[in-house]
Amino acid sequence: MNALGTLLLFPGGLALLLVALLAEWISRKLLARLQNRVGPRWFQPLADTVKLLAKEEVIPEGVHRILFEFLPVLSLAAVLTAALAVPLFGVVPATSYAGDLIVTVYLLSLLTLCTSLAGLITDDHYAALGGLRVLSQLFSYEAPFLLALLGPAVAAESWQITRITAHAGSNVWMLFTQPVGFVVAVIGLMGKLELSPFDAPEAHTEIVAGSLTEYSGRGLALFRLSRNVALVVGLTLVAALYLGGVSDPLAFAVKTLALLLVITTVQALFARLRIDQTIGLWWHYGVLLALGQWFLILIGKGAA
Amino acid sequence: MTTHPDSAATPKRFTIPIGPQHPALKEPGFFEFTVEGETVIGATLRLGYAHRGIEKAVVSRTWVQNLYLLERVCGICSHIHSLAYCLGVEKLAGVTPPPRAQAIRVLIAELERMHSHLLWLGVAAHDAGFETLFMYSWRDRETILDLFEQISGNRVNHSINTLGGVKFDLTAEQIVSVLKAVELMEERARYYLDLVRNDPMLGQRIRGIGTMSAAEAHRMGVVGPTARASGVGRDLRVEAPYAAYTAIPVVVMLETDGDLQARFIVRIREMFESCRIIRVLLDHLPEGDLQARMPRRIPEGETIARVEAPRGELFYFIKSNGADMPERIKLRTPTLCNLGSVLALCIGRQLADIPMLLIGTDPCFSCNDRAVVIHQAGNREKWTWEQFRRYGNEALR
Amino acid sequence: MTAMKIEQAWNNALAGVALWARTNSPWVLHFNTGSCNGCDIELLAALTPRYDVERLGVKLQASPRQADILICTGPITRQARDRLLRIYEQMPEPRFVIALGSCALSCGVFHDCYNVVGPLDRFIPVDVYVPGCPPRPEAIIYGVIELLKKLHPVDVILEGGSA
Amino acid sequence: MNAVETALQTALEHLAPLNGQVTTPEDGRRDVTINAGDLLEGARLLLDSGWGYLTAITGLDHGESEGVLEVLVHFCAGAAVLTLRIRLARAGGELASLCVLIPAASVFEREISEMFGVTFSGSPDTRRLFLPDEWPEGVYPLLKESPAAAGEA
Repeated sequence: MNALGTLLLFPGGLALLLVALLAEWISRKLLARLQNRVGPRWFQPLADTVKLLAKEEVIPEGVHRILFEFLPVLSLAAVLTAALAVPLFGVVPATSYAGDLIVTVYLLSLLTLCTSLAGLITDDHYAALGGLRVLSQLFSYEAPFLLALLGPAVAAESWQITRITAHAGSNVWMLFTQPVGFVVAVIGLMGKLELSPFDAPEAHTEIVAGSLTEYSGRGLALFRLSRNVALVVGLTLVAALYLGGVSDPLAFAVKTLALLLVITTVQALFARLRIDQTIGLWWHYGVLLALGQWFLILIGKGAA
Repeated sequence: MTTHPDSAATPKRFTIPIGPQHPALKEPGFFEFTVEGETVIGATLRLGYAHRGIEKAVVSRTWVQNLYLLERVCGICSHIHSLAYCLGVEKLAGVTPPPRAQAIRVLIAELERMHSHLLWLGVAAHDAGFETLFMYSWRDRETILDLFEQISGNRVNHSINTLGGVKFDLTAEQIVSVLKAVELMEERARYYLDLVRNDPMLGQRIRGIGTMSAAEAHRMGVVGPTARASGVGRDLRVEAPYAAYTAIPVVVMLETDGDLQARFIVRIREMFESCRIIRVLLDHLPEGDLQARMPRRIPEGETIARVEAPRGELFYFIKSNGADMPERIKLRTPTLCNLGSVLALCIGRQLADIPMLLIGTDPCFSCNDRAVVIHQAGNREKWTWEQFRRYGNEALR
Repeated sequence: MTAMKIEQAWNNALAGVALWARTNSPWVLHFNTGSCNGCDIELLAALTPRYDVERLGVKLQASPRQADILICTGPITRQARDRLLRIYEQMPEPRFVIALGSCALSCGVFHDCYNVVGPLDRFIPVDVYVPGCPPRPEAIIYGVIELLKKLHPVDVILEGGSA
Repeated sequence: MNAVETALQTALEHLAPLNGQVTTPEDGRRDVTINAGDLLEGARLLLDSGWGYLTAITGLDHGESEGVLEVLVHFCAGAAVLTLRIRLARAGGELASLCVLIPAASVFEREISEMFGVTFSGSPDTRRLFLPDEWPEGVYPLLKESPAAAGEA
């Protein structure tokens, strides 16, 4: 598989984008069904994206033009490169090097940084407030989410995703040995993707459309695409680490779908938390749980 | 969502503009506070976005034409507006509508109260970000809209009332479908009551917010469920019964802790009460015709009609000079009264309490997040809602 | 010659895809210019489970930047007029306007009130008029579909009126 | 209905010192016509004794012929409605604001001042409540002679 093929076609670019759109459709459809509604048609996310690409892009004056146009591209690029180290579709990941787990998680955070920066550079005060909220939420869930992902890494004694998945595949699922870590990881993923209990940064009724208020046309399409890709990458990462590795496409499909159903159901169940409540929730409980989980692993490691 | 122009004339201003539209709020508007150090010394309201000048238009229409105009003051409680108007004009003309008409009027009023409470429950949940509850409550509300359509042919603005009685009769199978719908409503209301009381996430957003004590509520003249949630038992169906309420005793639903959660609970418990009233009403629905004869020209005189709208006491003052057009109709909607008094409640309170109080009344205040705080000393600070809320939190902790 | 023809065919294909996308994901922004809330609650009812416009791709957006269709309810009051124009300007091309309810069409019952300054089409070009006081959710959905049909080039419509 | 009558009696006793002229437009209602200066005093008498609450303030224009503008301040306690009627000149009417006693009254007063041109002295906020910002000064829509249609103003 030559490098360009993996990068552009199969596990990398096009396939991932299509799966990302499919993931958005599945979550929107399930959310609608849970709310007793019919929900969108299967090609809805594709139609949304193409329509946005075909729309006029309005650039408000007084905004740094190059940065305004570059941020969506940067966020999509960051997320696509994060996908390289992750075992998508059960195939061996394109690149695998020591410490790629840390790089992947921080590339996903680059997306959040771009979103908040997008909010801050536009002079619209709702966007500025949305950017502020995205940042304050980033600092709250980042630490526990990283700790929860590093739990299995410590168990497998390596930072390399392939080695962790190999270890996870061989013995009992991390879900059972580190249940607390799994819960923190799933909730951290919801925090990262700003899904329902944590969607204060884009609360329609409070701050118009959060940091993406001023974006239209291409920029908005790229931001939405990068968020969908982050969803797929995040799901695969958590599935690979906690649900006993992702060895073949069938296992990949089943496990990520299961996780997606869990996340969407939680999304439909809860009201939105105020931004200070989300921060409080993370710093009071999230960090303690993650540290407690780490402590248990270290003792376990020490004893073994 | 524009800023209110800060003219130099009144430097002391702190403007929170709220969104252009909110179904529960009759008129979108601005809230302006004057601040002295930490305590609020002045709080005012600026409406006008939906002001159409109805009180002037009323004067150039005949008594019957006004019926259609006054039904469209507010799309959610159109029946109660036309009911208040009809009661006033009938009192002026000295005509009493037949008992069957009065019973049907109360039936539609109670159905409208339920549909309005379900609507408010959905919109409040939508503001708190709880989409599923918004979808569920509005889906249940459709059963009541079906009833309206069955009885009067129109889901909203179902103009049942006419001067001297009602236009549509209640057939036997309509009564059966009303009773069936009431069963469903009671079961759904039980579900929502349990949800509002015990849901942890929703509780985070509504428990202990915007608390108003009974004394404050009474002094401020707050009306409707907002007052009843603070223990002030002000309900016109009990104090000044009109139409068929004289025959049916209404139990006033009271809560005492006066916070946002209490307002949710009061409104949902009032749905149980409405169901009970409808059942009692339909058990012995009086026979007889539907309309009494009304003179074209209403004799000279003035009257006050007060009815219990879903949001509180609706006040109509009607004056006629014997012509076939009214000389003056003044209407004061409950939301105006509630808004005025809750704002007045902010005076003397700490600046940090305002977000809790404003969100407590639950119209869509947090729609816009910009605030300009101008202190007494005249220096101007531009605060975002977030800084303001964080300021509020630190002060409260 | 052929380069020109290929380029022309390519443009047609692109336009076709854009048209397909535009008809399948019409995002809506709702603005109340002084309405009595009757039309607003019927529009919101169209979002809820019984009518659910999301199956047509309609999504209620909060920011004018992200909306294709502006649905206005209510007679234009003086205070709401300049905000209406500003919101209309903020919307990117291609944008459409639906006047909802008889108030937006002709000021309805409030036609001679002093604070009402006229129907919607006096201020912004209107594509579809949905009459009714208030129009039923089915009527609102029918209005949106009529607007989407209007997007197609004329020859499609002339074929004996597509379904 | 005697509960209503007793309530109205007690209210009239409270207002006795103002010796306003009492009329009964309909059962369950009493009107006390007082002069402009006594409004604040009358409201204080009622509220200090805990009689009901202020429910609305109505403006009533009797037309150019009579040259009288009447302001009705309605207090309610249960089914009983007591109205303080004040007759003012059509132009430049002056009243003491009730906001000292009832802060919530500012909303009612602002409506009367912008619709009828009555100035409430001592009111914390005299800016417009309903009329748009660009509405010309001095034009009071609810007066009889001002035009109904939107064209002129």
